[in-house]
Amino acid sequence: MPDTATIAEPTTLSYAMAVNAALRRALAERGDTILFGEDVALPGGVHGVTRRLRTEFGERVFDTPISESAILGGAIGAALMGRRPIVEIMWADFTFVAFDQLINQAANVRYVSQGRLHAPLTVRTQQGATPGSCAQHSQSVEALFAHIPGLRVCLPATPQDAYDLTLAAIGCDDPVIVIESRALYHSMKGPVTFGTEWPTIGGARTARPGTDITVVTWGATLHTALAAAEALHEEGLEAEVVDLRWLNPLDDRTVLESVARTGRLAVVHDANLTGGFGAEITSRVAENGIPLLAPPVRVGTNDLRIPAAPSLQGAAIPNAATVAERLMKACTAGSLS
Amino acid sequence: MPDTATIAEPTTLSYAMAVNAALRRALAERGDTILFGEDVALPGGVHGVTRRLRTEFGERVFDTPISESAILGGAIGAALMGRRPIVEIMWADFTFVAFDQLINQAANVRYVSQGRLHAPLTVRTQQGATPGSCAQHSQSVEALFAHIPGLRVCLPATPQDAYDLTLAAIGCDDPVIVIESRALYHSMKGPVTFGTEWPTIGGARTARPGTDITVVTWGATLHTALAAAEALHEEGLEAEVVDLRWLNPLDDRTVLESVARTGRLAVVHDANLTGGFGAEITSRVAENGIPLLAPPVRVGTNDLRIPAAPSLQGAAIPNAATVAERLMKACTAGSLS
Amino acid sequence: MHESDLNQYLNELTSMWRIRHFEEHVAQLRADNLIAGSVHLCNGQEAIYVGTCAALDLRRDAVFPTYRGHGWAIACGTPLDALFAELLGRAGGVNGGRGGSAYLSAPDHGLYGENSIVGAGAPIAAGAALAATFDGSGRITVAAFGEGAMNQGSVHEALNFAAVYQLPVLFIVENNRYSELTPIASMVRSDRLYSRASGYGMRGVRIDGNDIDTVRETAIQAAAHTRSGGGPVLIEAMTQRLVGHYFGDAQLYRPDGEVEQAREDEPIARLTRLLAARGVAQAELDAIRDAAHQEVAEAAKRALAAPLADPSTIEEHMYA
Amino acid sequence: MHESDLNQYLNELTSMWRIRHFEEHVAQLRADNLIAGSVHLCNGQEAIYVGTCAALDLRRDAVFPTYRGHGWAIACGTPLDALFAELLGRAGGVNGGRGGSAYLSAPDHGLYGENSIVGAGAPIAAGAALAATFDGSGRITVAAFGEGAMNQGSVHEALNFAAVYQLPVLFIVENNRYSELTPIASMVRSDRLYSRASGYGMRGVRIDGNDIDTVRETAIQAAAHTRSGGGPVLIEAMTQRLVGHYFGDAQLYRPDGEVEQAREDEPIARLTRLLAARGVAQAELDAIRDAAHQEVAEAAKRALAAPLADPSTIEEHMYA
Ligand SMILES: Cc1ncc(C[n+]2csc(CCOP(=O)(O)OP(=O)(O)O)c2C)c(N)n1
Ligand SMILES: Cc1ncc(C[n+]2csc(CCOP(=O)(O)OP(=O)(O)O)c2C)c(N)n1
Ligand SMILES: [Mg+2]
Ligand SMILES: [Mg+2]
Repeated sequence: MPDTATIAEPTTLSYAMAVNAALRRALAERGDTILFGEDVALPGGVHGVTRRLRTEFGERVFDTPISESAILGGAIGAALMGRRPIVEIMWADFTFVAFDQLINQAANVRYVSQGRLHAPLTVRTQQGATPGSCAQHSQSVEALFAHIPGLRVCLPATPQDAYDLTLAAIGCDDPVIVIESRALYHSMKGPVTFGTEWPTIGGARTARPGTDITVVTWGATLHTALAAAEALHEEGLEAEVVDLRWLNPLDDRTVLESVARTGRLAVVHDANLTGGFGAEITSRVAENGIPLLAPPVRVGTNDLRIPAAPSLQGAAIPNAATVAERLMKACTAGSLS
Repeated sequence: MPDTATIAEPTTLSYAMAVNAALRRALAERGDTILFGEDVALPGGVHGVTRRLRTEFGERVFDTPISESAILGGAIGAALMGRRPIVEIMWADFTFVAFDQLINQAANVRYVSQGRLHAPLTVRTQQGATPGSCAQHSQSVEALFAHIPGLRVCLPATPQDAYDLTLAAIGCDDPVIVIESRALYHSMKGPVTFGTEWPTIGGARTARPGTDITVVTWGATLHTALAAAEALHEEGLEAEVVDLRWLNPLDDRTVLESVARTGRLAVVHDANLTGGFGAEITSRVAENGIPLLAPPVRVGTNDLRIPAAPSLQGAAIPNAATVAERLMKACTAGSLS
Repeated sequence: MHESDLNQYLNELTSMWRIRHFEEHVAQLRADNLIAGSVHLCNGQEAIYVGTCAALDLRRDAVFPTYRGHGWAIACGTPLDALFAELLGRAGGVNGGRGGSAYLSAPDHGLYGENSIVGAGAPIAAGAALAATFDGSGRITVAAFGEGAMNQGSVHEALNFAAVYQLPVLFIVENNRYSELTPIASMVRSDRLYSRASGYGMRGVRIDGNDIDTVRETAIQAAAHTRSGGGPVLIEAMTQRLVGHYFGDAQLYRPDGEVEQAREDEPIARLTRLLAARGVAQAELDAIRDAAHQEVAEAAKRALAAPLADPSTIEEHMYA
Repeated sequence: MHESDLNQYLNELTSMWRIRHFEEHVAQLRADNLIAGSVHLCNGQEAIYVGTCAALDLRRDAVFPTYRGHGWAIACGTPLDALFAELLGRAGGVNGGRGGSAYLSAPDHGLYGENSIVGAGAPIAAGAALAATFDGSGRITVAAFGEGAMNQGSVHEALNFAAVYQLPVLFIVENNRYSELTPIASMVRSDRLYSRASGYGMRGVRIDGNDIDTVRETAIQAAAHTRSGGGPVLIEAMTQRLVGHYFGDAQLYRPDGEVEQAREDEPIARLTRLLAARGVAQAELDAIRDAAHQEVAEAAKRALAAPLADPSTIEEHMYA
């Protein structure tokens, strides 16, 4: 692999290898980084995301016991002492065995110490359902993290963002949860420009411009939303698709500005609806008094556990067709008053 | 204490003793109940909520090691086998050391087994900030539970509800999280009618009727909202205060019906705003297309960690004065379009 | 050899073959993309399941394995059709396809559920044992998990919880040396995991988990001990998997020759050698293997012909 | 007695008195409602803090105690004014009043933070020790927690994590027999908690935590051992609290005579008796006590006169 830091021409990488390139750059350029987690070092990660890093960076990259509290607590302690740990929690569903270390520990460090201490750790994890994945390996749980003040949260949806957001997370002086997409790791390839600047956190991206409705989404669901927008286009409707990328910090200005133009709002996510982050987006638009031509729409999984069978998963989780149908209805729905 | 089950005249009880009366009745009438947790048996609970139950019910009430995963997992296992466990997690903040047992375990039992198994357990906990309570003992975290399909969630705000909702939770054949209020345990006394029926889950309550704005709230914040409504009343404005009581099942009909009448909506909670359950309420009203005279308002804690010093806590968390001010503004704000 | 002993061995051989063939069929179905997602096979660990279940009364006892639980399910007597159907996402699966390979249950057969969160089943099994101290059932429970799970907080809490109340639960550590792709030796400083038991005031033993006699006799003793109120027992059963952690694992982390050696030491080969040495005809041994194979193949065929889980049912059974 | 030994003892007596008087002042301030909320006092456990800190170099070492951490803070050298101010919710508190009694930190003095989640500080302390294996600092860390915390999953994970990487961390179990209102004997089957260490392949010892000599010498040895790469050490220091779990605890759960006996065995009384027996004049011992008292009283007075934390600052320091 070429020296990632000095290349300006885009390279085509899978989502997984884009994360790998970011980790490699961080380990190479920042001597304070260390990387650990279950199966991340010698095996190179169960999804291959961390491969070759152990070979290249030696003991700064190491495997751990199956002890998520020790992994996260260990990262916090090392961060307090000036390291910049990058840890992997293999599935977002597994964060719950050690949630305390994120909510009650990492999130409190800076505020409670009045900034005397800080905990610049990056927690990489991944989420979502894939055919056959069981109910304990399928949840989309970003809303839980996004409700915790003190934690930065992002969900890259493209190889470029997998690269940029990972670096931004590592560079951030606060704890950041990077929620990757298992479904995209090897299925999605795309151009990645490495750049020379170190990316910083925050900022939504308008993934597709449009005039008829604003569709807010994040993470792997972006691709569902884009496919639905394409279907709308064939019906003569132009959806503007906003990829939030970061739930914290939240770039609600991009959303508000877009909705003010289109007059319609839909939020699409894989997570279940009640208490999902879609509610936050809908609320921000409402409380800012942005006039809407029709009620806002949230598309997500109904409030269900996730079944393993592909036929059931397919019916539970939004797909391009069901999203397109909902968007179409939203575009043609009557005025509010 | 009199035999609680047969008395129709209201008795005056503290919030804590109302919970105690419900637990006592459940243990007396349902032989399948067992009750355990840290310090709940011989000491009668660190807040005295479970006092005398060990004496009365013997080994069905017992103290545990400081092992929240074992407590919750133990309750699930016992529930699978036909017991009806009632466990205490001393502070809601501590659920995070064992969150997996609620999210990935209890919540999945019925759905994944197609109803062949079920886990009728009740998790009692309490939350909120009280003067001096530290950042790890002060959070209001109901939104996290309310985002998990499979978990029922309630927050009693009065002694009567402390009694009724606790019984309803215990009687429910699914896992229920009862989030009590530490601040109310001994400070709030009120009439409790024991009744003869066993209460069932669900249902909001209109705690104060009004015509000018609908104020949706739950848990201890109800009293903040009622005090604010009283202040509004002195200004000639009538707020209708809806106490949700249950976030799951969510009685959104009562909310929608009220907002349709008042044309204005405010949600008030102690939890921090972003991703709080206020967003869900605001979204339900918006997506149902209920016409509003002014944008909806969410009042909560800004997205902060909770400081211990009373002077700081007072500034961070909504109180009657700050809520009244926000409600007043909401009542006088101009029309949406 | 007594006739009853011989029969027992032959039954055990049948059971182990049933599991082995099941797993081999699953591997093929997964390779053919008829099963979707991760599958964790237990080839080589069969003696643990068959030997332990000999000590259980599955009308009242309850077993809590992990994602690597097909062998437990079969040893408990779960019908093969319904198991295949579950993995194949069919309506007739033990959980109608909702559980899948890694999170299925069959409580009618004492299988109270696989668990795909490492360590999470241990406190649940302890709780099921706790229920037995109230309901007069005489139930004991089994919490089974891998050696890697011994470093998970919930297992620690479960062990102490069971010890303090002397709960009737057996903790079976299936020590197959690896946790996913990482050897246990790099995750603990002392690899005598059974020795942790004494710190909780609990019995702990390490046994040869590939020897059906040892597993069965240890389990019978331990079950009697715990059923009679003697408290929990931790059994560290040494074994090896003959396959990868999950289907598709290239196993680059395993030293040369390890799997070959494991094939010599695996429980079916060992029991087969023992029976041959004691005079059982090769033809009889082959017939047992082949009958199990046929039973499994037919079950798979029936499951494949059954209808997929019906998407219109997804809203059912969320709440009481 | 050598003069240097004598001086050391006298300094230790001063330090222990400083802690004791601090806690007694806190109790009074809490009783007067000048301090709000729960306070957890460490009266009777002072030798653990003073003895352990003798083994530390607080310019680089890091201590992670619990909510019962005032004694550690003082033994680390945190200024009393800023500690009182923190408990009193003053702007000049070590954390400007944000941490409070149960969750304060003073990293300038090696106090990387109390923790009010039982057991949660242990993996963090292990992580701080992990950093030392990369940064060349020679740092060791101390994770201190009560005996009840030994049943928490995170402590188990931290112990194994530290053992497997041979991290430079001391785990100090302050065994004061009770966890809140429940005796340890009812939460474990084997109460020899230090014996759990061997299961992790780690050194574990139980010591008399009320004997300043024993604590200091054990800590010095253990610190040298772990600092030189010998791996973590678990020290179970037996002690008793002279007061309730938190302020206001009526301690009905303690058997008659237990607290009276504890007053005989507590470390200040013991060191005072030892020094008196070795010929130190009662007047000198009294003077030490009184000087510490005065130092503490004056600090409290200054803190009480300082301004409260300023509500207009609450939005500061949420993020970088
Ligand atoms: C809490 C949690 N952490 C990590 C994982 C990912 N994971 C699945 S299996 C496994 C290895 C378990 O090893 P072991 O306990 O030895 O059991 P084996 O798979 O060898 O049977 C890991 C780390 C998980 N499922 N749950
Ligand atoms: C995870 C968690 N569970 C429960 C509590 C409540 N709690 C606070 S202190 C305490 C007792 C701890 O006992 P021990 O570890 O012996 O320490 P000691 O208080 O005696 O110093 C408990 C249960 C908590 N703070 N955190
Ligand atoms: Mg293993
Ligand atoms: Mg204690």
